[in-house]
Amino acid sequence: MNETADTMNVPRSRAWTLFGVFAFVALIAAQVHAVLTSPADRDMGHLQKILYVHVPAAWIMSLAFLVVFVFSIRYMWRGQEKDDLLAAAAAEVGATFNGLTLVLGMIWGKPAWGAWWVWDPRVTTTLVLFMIFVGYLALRSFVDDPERRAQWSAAVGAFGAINVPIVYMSVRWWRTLHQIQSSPSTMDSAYVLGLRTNAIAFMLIMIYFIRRRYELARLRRATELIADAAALGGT
Amino acid sequence: MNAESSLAVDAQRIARRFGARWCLRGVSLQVRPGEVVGLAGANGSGKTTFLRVLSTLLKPNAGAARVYGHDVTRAADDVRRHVGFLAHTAGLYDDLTALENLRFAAEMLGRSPEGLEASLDRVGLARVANDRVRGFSAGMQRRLALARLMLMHPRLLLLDEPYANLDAAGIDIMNAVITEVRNAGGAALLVLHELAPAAGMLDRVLTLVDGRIAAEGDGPAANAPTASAPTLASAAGAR
Amino acid sequence: MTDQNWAFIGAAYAITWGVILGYLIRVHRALAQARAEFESASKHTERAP
Amino acid sequence: MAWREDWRRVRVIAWKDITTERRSKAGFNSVAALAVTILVLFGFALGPEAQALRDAAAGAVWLAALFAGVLAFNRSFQVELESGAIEPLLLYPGSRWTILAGKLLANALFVGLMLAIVVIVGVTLFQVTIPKAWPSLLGLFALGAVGLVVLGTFYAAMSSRTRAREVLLPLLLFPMLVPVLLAAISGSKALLTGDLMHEAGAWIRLLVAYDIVFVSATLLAFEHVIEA
Repeated sequence: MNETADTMNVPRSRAWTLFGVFAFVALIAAQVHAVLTSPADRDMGHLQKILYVHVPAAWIMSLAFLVVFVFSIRYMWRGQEKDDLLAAAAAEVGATFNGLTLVLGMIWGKPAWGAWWVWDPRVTTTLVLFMIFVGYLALRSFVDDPERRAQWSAAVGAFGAINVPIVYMSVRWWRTLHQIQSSPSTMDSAYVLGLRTNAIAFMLIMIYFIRRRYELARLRRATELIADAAALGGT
Repeated sequence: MNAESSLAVDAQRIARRFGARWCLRGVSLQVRPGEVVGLAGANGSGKTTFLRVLSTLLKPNAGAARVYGHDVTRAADDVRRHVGFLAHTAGLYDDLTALENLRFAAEMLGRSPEGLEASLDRVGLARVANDRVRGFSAGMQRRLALARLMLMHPRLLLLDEPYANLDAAGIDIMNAVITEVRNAGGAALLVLHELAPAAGMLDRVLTLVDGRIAAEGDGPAANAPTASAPTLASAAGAR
Repeated sequence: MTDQNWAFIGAAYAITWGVILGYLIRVHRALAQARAEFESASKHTERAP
Repeated sequence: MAWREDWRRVRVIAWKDITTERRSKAGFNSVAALAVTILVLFGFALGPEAQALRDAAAGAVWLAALFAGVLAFNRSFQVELESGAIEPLLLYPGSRWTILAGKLLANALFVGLMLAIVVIVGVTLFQVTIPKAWPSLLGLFALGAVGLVVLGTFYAAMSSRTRAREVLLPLLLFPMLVPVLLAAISGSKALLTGDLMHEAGAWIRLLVAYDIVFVSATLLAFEHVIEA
C-alpha cells in the first residue's frame, strides 16, 4: 500500500544483462566440458551424462523453493509487497525446473532402472513438491486482490515448504517397508567436477530467471500504480 | 488526546478499487460525536464501500481513516470495539433461532446472555424468539440484525440503507436506536437511497458521485422534497 | 544398448535446453511488453499535472 | 483472563457450527452417503476376492474419508458466506484464531462421525477382521482425522472465497496430506495384520509430529489468511 510507481519501477540495468550473458556462457561451457570429458561408465555406458542436467535441475528446484519459503515468511513478517512478488517469481522458476527434473528423472529411469517411474523417496517427494508448486501458482491465478493473494500464497508457500521434509520421511518409511529398488549407484569421483560446474552454472541461470521474472512482476505493478495515481489525480 | 482524536470519523482521501475499477476516489469526511450524517448517491457511487472501509472489513488502497482516533488499518481491533455496522445482508445464521443468533453474538462479544429477550422485545420480535431465522421476512431479519448491533453498545453506527425492507414500526425502532446512540454522545453515518424515513434525524447529507463527494447540504433543506429533487433524483429511484 | 542410450541422452539435453530457452524467451517477451506499457503509461501521466 | 475469553469463543463457534449442521441434516447425510458410495465403488474396482479386498481396505476407507471430507470443509465456510454471516463474525473485536479453532472442533466431530460410518461399512464390505490391537487403531484414526481436518479447514478458509473452490481445495490440500494418508493407510494396514514388523509405532509418531506442527502453524497463520 505504501508502494508508489517510482519505488516499484525497475530501471533497465546493463549489469543484469551482462550477468545473463555470463550465465549462459557458463552453462554452455560447463555442459560441453562435462559431456566431452566424462568417461563411459562400466555398467551404464554414457548414460550418466544425463545426470549433468538432471542433478543440477533438481538442485535448482530445491533452492528456488527455499527462496519461496524464506520470502513467504518474510512477507508474513513485514508485509511488503516486493517480498511476495519475489516469492512468486521464485515459485514459477522453481516449478519450471521441478517439472524438468521429473521428466529428466524419467528419461534416466527408463534405461537405468527399466521403468519410467519408481516410488523412490526422492522421486516421490519431487512429485509432491511439484504438486504443491502447481497449487501455489493456481491459487495465485484465481485471486485478484493483490493483498489477499499475497497473504494466502505466503501461507501456502510456507506450509508447502514445512511439509516437504515430512513427505520425504513418510515416503522413505513407506518404501523401506515395501522394499522396492535401491537408489542410483554412487558417483564416481570423475563425475563430481562436472556435476559441480553444471550446478553452479544452473544456479546462475536460476538467479537470472528469478531476477527477470521479478522485474516483470514489479513493472506490471508499477504500471498499475501509475494508472491508480491517474484515476485519483482529480481529488 | 487532542481535538482530532475526538472526532467520531476522520477520513482522509480514502480510495478503494476492485480490480481496475475505482469505487472510491478520495473521500474525505469528518463526523463529530453527536452528529447523524446521511450519505446519498446513485448505485455504484461507492457509498457501501466507504462504510465497509470504516468498519474495517475492507482496507483502503489509499488514504487513511480514524474512528475515535483509532486508525482503521493499523488499529482495526480498537475500531471494532466502537463500531456497529449494519450491512445490506443481515448476516444471520438461518438454522439458528432468533434468540440463538443473539446469544451467539453476545457470547462472541463477551456480554452476559441475560436480557436478550428484552432486546428482542425492543425490536418487536419477542413472539418469534424461538423460531428459526430461515422463515423470517427480510424486514424481520433486519430487525434482528439491529438487535444484534445494539449488543455491541456502539459509539459509531454505520448503517447501510437502514430502512430497506422495514415497515413504519420498524422505521420508528431504527430511528429510536439512532437517537439513543446520538444522545449517548455517539455518531451515526447512514447510507440512504431515500431520505424521507430519516426525516428530522439528519444533521447533514452528503452525496457521493462516482466515488467522490459532490454536494453537501444541511439536513432540513435536504429533506424538503422540492429542494432535494434535482440533486438527489438519481438516488431516489431505488424503491 | 549403447545406441539406445544415446537417444535417451539426446532427449534429456534437448528437453533441458528447450525448457531453458523457452523460459528465457517467454520472460524476455513479457518483460519487453511490460516495459513498453510502463513507459507509455508514465508518459501519459507526465502531461496531466 | 484472555485465554478464558478465547476459549469461550472457540466453544460458541463450535456449538454454532454443530447446531447448524445438525439442523440442516441434508449436509451430513449426503456427505456420508457419498463416502459409502465411494467405498462400494472401490469394492467393485478391487474385485470380489477376499484377500485383495482385505489388503486394500485401509486405503479405500481413508480415500473415501478424504473425498467426502473435502466437501465438508468447503461447506463449513460456505455457511458463513451464504448469508454474509462472515462479516459480523469478522467484526467482533478480539482474536481471530478462535474462529479457526472453533471450526476445527466442529469439523473434527463431523469427520469423526463420518469416519465411524465409513469404517463400519468398510469392515463389513471388505471382510476385515478386527484385530486385538483395536485401541491403537482407534488412536491412529483419531490422529489421522486431526491432520485431515486441520489442513482441510485451513485451506477451505481460502479456497471457499475464490471462484474455483471445488478444484482449488483438493489441488492445494491433497499434496499436503500425503504424509497423513501414507501414515494412516500404512499404519492401519500394519495393525490389521497384527503389526508383525512393529512399524505402527513409527507411523503414529509421524502423525503426532505432523498434527503438532500443523495445528500450531495454522493457528498462527489464520489471522493473516482471514484478514485479507
